[in-house]
Amino acid sequence: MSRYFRAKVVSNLPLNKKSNLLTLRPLERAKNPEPGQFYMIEVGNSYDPLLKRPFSYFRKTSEDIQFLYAVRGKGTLLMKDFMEGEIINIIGPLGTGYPKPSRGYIAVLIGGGTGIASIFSLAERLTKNAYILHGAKCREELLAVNELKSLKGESFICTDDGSFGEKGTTVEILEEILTQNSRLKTQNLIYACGPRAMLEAVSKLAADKGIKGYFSLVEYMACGFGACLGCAVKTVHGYKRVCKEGPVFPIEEIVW
Amino acid sequence: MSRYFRAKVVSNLPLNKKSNLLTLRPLERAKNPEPGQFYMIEVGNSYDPLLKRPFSYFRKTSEDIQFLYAVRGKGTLLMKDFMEGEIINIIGPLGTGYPKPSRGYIAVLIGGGTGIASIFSLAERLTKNAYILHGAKCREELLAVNELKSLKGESFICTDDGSFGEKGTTVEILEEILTQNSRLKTQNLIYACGPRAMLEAVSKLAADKGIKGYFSLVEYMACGFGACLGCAVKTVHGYKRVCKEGPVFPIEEIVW
Amino acid sequence: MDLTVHIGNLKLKNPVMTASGTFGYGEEYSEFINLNRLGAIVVKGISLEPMEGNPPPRICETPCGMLNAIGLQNIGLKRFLGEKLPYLRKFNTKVIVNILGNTIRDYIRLAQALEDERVDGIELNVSCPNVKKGGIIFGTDKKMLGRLISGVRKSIKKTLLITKLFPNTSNIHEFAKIAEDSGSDAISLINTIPAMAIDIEIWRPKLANITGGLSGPAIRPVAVRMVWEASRAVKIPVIGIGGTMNSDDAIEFMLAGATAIQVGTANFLNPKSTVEIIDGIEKYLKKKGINNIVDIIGALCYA
Amino acid sequence: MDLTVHIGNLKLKNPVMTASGTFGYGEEYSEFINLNRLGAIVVKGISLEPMEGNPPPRICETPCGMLNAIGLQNIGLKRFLGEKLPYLRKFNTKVIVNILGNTIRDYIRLAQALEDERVDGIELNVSCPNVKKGGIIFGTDKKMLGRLISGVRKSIKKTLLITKLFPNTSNIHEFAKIAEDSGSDAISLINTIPAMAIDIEIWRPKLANITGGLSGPAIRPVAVRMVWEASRAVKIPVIGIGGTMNSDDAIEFMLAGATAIQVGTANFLNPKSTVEIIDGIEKYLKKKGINNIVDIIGALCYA
Ligand SMILES: Cc1cc2nc3c(=O)[nH]c(=O)nc-3n(C[C@H](O)[C@H](O)[C@H](O)COP(=O)(O)OP(=O)(O)OC[C@H]3O[C@@H](n4cnc5c(N)ncnc54)[C@H](O)[C@@H]3O)c2cc1C
Ligand SMILES: Cc1cc2nc3c(=O)[nH]c(=O)nc-3n(C[C@H](O)[C@H](O)[C@H](O)COP(=O)(O)OP(=O)(O)OC[C@H]3O[C@@H](n4cnc5c(N)ncnc54)[C@H](O)[C@@H]3O)c2cc1C
Ligand SMILES: Cc1cc2nc3c(=O)[nH]c(=O)nc-3n(C[C@H](O)[C@H](O)[C@H](O)COP(=O)(O)O)c2cc1C
Ligand SMILES: Cc1cc2nc3c(=O)[nH]c(=O)nc-3n(C[C@H](O)[C@H](O)[C@H](O)COP(=O)(O)O)c2cc1C
Ligand code: FES
Ligand code: FES
Repeated sequence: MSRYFRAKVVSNLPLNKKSNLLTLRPLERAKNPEPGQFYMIEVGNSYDPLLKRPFSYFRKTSEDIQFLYAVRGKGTLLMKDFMEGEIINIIGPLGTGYPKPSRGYIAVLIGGGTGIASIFSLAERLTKNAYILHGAKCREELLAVNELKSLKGESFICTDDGSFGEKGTTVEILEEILTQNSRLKTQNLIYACGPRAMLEAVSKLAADKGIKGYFSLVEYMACGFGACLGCAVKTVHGYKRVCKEGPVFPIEEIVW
Repeated sequence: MSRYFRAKVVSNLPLNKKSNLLTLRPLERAKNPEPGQFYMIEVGNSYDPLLKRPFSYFRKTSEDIQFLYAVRGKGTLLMKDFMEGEIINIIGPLGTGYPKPSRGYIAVLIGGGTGIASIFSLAERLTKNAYILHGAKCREELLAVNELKSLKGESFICTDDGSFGEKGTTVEILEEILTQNSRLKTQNLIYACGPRAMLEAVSKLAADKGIKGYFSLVEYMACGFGACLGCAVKTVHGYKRVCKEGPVFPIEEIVW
Repeated sequence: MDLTVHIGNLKLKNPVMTASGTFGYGEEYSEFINLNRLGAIVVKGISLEPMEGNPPPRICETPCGMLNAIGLQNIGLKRFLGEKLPYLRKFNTKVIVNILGNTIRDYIRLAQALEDERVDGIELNVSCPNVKKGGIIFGTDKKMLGRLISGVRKSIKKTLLITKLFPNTSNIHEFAKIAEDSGSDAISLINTIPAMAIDIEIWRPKLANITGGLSGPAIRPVAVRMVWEASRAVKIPVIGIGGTMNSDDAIEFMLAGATAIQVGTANFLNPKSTVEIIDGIEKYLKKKGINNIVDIIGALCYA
Repeated sequence: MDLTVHIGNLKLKNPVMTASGTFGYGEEYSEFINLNRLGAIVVKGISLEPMEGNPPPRICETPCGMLNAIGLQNIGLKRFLGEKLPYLRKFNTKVIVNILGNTIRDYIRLAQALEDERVDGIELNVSCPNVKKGGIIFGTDKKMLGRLISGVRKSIKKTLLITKLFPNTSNIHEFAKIAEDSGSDAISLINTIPAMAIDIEIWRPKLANITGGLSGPAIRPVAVRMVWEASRAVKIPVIGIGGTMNSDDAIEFMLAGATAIQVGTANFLNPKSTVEIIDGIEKYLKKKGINNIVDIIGALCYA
């Protein structure tokens, strides 16, 4: 069961102007991913672009692996052209995912933008005592809204411009939640993935309130499996590889 | 009416295991090509492959330009993936095509393999006194057999292994034709495009019999419109550009 | 919006020039673009006598690049002046002539003849990797380079003198400094990188000349680094060359320290590249709210 | 079919090695391929003391290539010997250790310690472009390079000594010759080419280190040319490195004169690259009816 395998594109559906839902079916036996893990996806068959691109898995069904991706640069632009039936090479599952919350903890999950992909994989596993926050700039950039509704935990959706859900940022909602169940605040456990600005704000809030948690970080990657040392991020224990020790790190260990 | 224009893929149909018929519709007003001219076709939208690839036009219909191409390397492999509706950049018509035979001359046209594309554009214009020879290794590699039948001139088809048409090479048929109408042999005029070995053999035959004619040559090209000097071939008048002074050269001027 | 840049005494209406050897003598592109729009046209390298160039094959493709060994084929000074320069003169675009010789005397004679004809600038090709006798020794030998440049400098009065540098060195800043100290008004870099490809079916080099020069997007990161290093070493303007395919690439070179850029291989893929780059730069500046292009030259921020 | 090649006193079961810094300490690939199949494993550059490396971002992509400025992050000699070497020893594959130091003494201490542990070979990294204090001056200064190599040579007995050369020079054959004359058993080339990329949105270098080393298919034509030049200048074996993605590329290097090749960046795209290259070479030789791989080394035909 190799983590380097071929997969067939089952579908590649646009969710909004910028993002697609990609469903891949492994053609070989593949390992099951844990929440927060990711895959390196081949975006084309020339050497330009050269490297595979990292994507958190969004959902694992019995046969397929699903990804939510936004078009950002030339690699993701090529991914938009993936056609049903096309066969691509992928590597995964990779990295160290989210540790499960211990008993009694209330998990607060925050997915900013495409960060929801990584968060969703965890959200699906949590049966209770979970809040799931998803935010985006505007209605058109929200993702997986219906899927979020189907979760067991309580989900909150917000947009910067108020065009859907609450008007405001996930950080504002987080603050509210923490205030509401303030007696238990140190029993909250934050899980977040999203833009750097969001993570920094959440990190400050967490530090202020003495709440622990985990962030999934992004960094440019060449290999994705620990060999190139290209994806280093600074932690209190020195440089760590986002692709191996991460992408999930305890909030308090991250050096911004 | 720029020779650099966008065109839409109307169809891209496999003719046999190795070759396709590509039909492009210019999206801007485009010049009409002359027999023997060619186009530079963009094969992909990354920089690998980098350069456009040269292809003789096979047929010009009122709206479309058609090409016959064989898959040889990575550029033509990408061309096989051209999908209906796709838009690509092309440059052309380029180069100097075949001069028309003067009155009284019997044109003998020879297209070896995909060389038939270039030859066909001339064959279509000739109404009488023309022989058209097309050869390939085997039945599966013959091209445009039906289209050849519809021509006004007399056409001969041969395969090295005899799996279709006459068994033998175009050069052998050429010899027969020249022997049959030997009285007029200096009034024969040869036009040929095909593999180098074929052209060298035809060239020898033509020299022996004192027959004039024209070859369409191939050379690697970067620009196709005379700017890079990359496509030089040796002629008795020094290096000439295949893309500008050629691809068609008088047989006797070519230095092998 | 002001796209004007100055290279020595030349005022260019925009920083987009053509790279020698990739734009013929300009004519080949006149059906595709309005030549008046270019900052400058740098023509194919000219020698005193016509050169017939290398045998074919002269080019081949490599990943994101191409090799060429044209062998400096050119029509020679006389025919250039008689047949090509008059045509170029018709346009409101600066004409810079890339020259090459075997000796300092050759370069001087070329430069003087071109100054007499009032071309706008001379680019010394001391760096072409394709001919053994050619400029190459000047390009890799610091002393010779200094002597060549000062020789040419003294022999001409006011014509802009650009030295085009050879990329194959570990200390490009030293060569840049020598060019400056010897009287060059500007430097341009990089020329192609010596390279080679082999056809593994027939066990032969893909180029008849065995080696050739690598150009195209593949070399851009090397070129940007060299432009950055060179521009920090000298006060004269630096012209960035190497794999510029679009306006983003042009801007990258300018942020690294280039005052102007030359477009080479891109012209082959898309003969309209130069004007599309000019348009793209304008759009970028507008988006960024910058009125004067000189504000981005060397504007790279650190840490 | 015989794929065996000899590098100095080492007999490799095939010519496919891994390039330092792209294969970790081997372990990272053990789940993807059978490490026993490799000709040799060259591990990430080791220094006497652990190095923490450069701040991020450390890599970025360029056309058909990538830049890296890892900054020679490594766990240091002691932990390498304690934690990594025992693992590698379990395989029937030669282990070559890439080493780097600030002084000749550093290199000698590393080499001696590694010889004591009976590693199969030592590759001198005199050419890493990413750290100021590191080996770079050895790589571009002929005298220093000679002194370094003879110093190390004298300090070890029989361990294979490979010198890895710096590509940024106009005379690679001279560096190759110095390596040979100073007692190197083989040379390997090329290391990455110093390069740079800029994010034009934020006007900052894409790498925190500003410059980095270019690797990948983009550089292959440059590497093949240098291997060809170097292999004609020396009698010791040359190991070809740079943009080998598949067996065709490996064969290209060997035809140019390489006795073995190293696979670098390709491992990141496809962790099975090395074994697929071995299989591909075998297939190629079969198709060509060649029984012994040494028959293709330097077999390039001219004219
Ligand atoms: C562990 C991990 C999980 C990820 N999961 C997802 C996901 O589920 N959905 C999703 O849409 N995106 C995800 N990303 C980000 C995704 O990898 C990048 O958007 C993608 O690589 C961009 O490729 P490109 O070629 O389109 O962009 P490029 O042309 O390479 O660059 C365009 C822009 O994208 C950003 N970018 C490029 N590469 C990366 C990278 N490796 N990490 C972060 N940003 C990058 C840069 O800001 C750059 O300016 C994840 C990244 C990591 C590291
Ligand atoms: C004026 C002209 C007209 C042509 N017309 C046709 C045509 O109508 N139909 C057709 O199928 N082909 C035609 N060709 C050949 C066609 O251009 C090449 O087959 C094509 O460029 C190969 O591209 P590739 O990327 O697939 O091959 P590459 O990967 O570049 O190379 C694969 C092989 O193709 C051959 N090749 C590559 N480029 C050229 C080239 N420019 N000229 C000749 N051989 C080349 C080489 O032998 C090489 O080994 C023509 C060539 C020229 C110069
Ligand atoms: C086909 C070709 C011919 C060239 N001829 C010359 C020349 O005559 N003189 C010169 O100085 N540079 C010449 N060059 C180098 C280019 O001017 C330029 O420096 C190089 O191609 C890098 O830029 P690019 O990557 O944009 O092409 C030539 C390049 C190519 C591709
Ligand atoms: C991420 C990375 C790290 C590298 N680290 C080292 C190193 O520690 N020592 C060394 O000698 N070369 C190092 N190299 C250079 C490679 O060994 C090789 O020479 C270069 O990448 C060219 O080969 P390629 O194009 O196949 O990658 C490194 C290259 C990369 C891409
Ligand atoms: S991406 Fe290579 S080590 Fe993390
Ligand atoms: S292909 Fe450029 S001159 Fe002919």
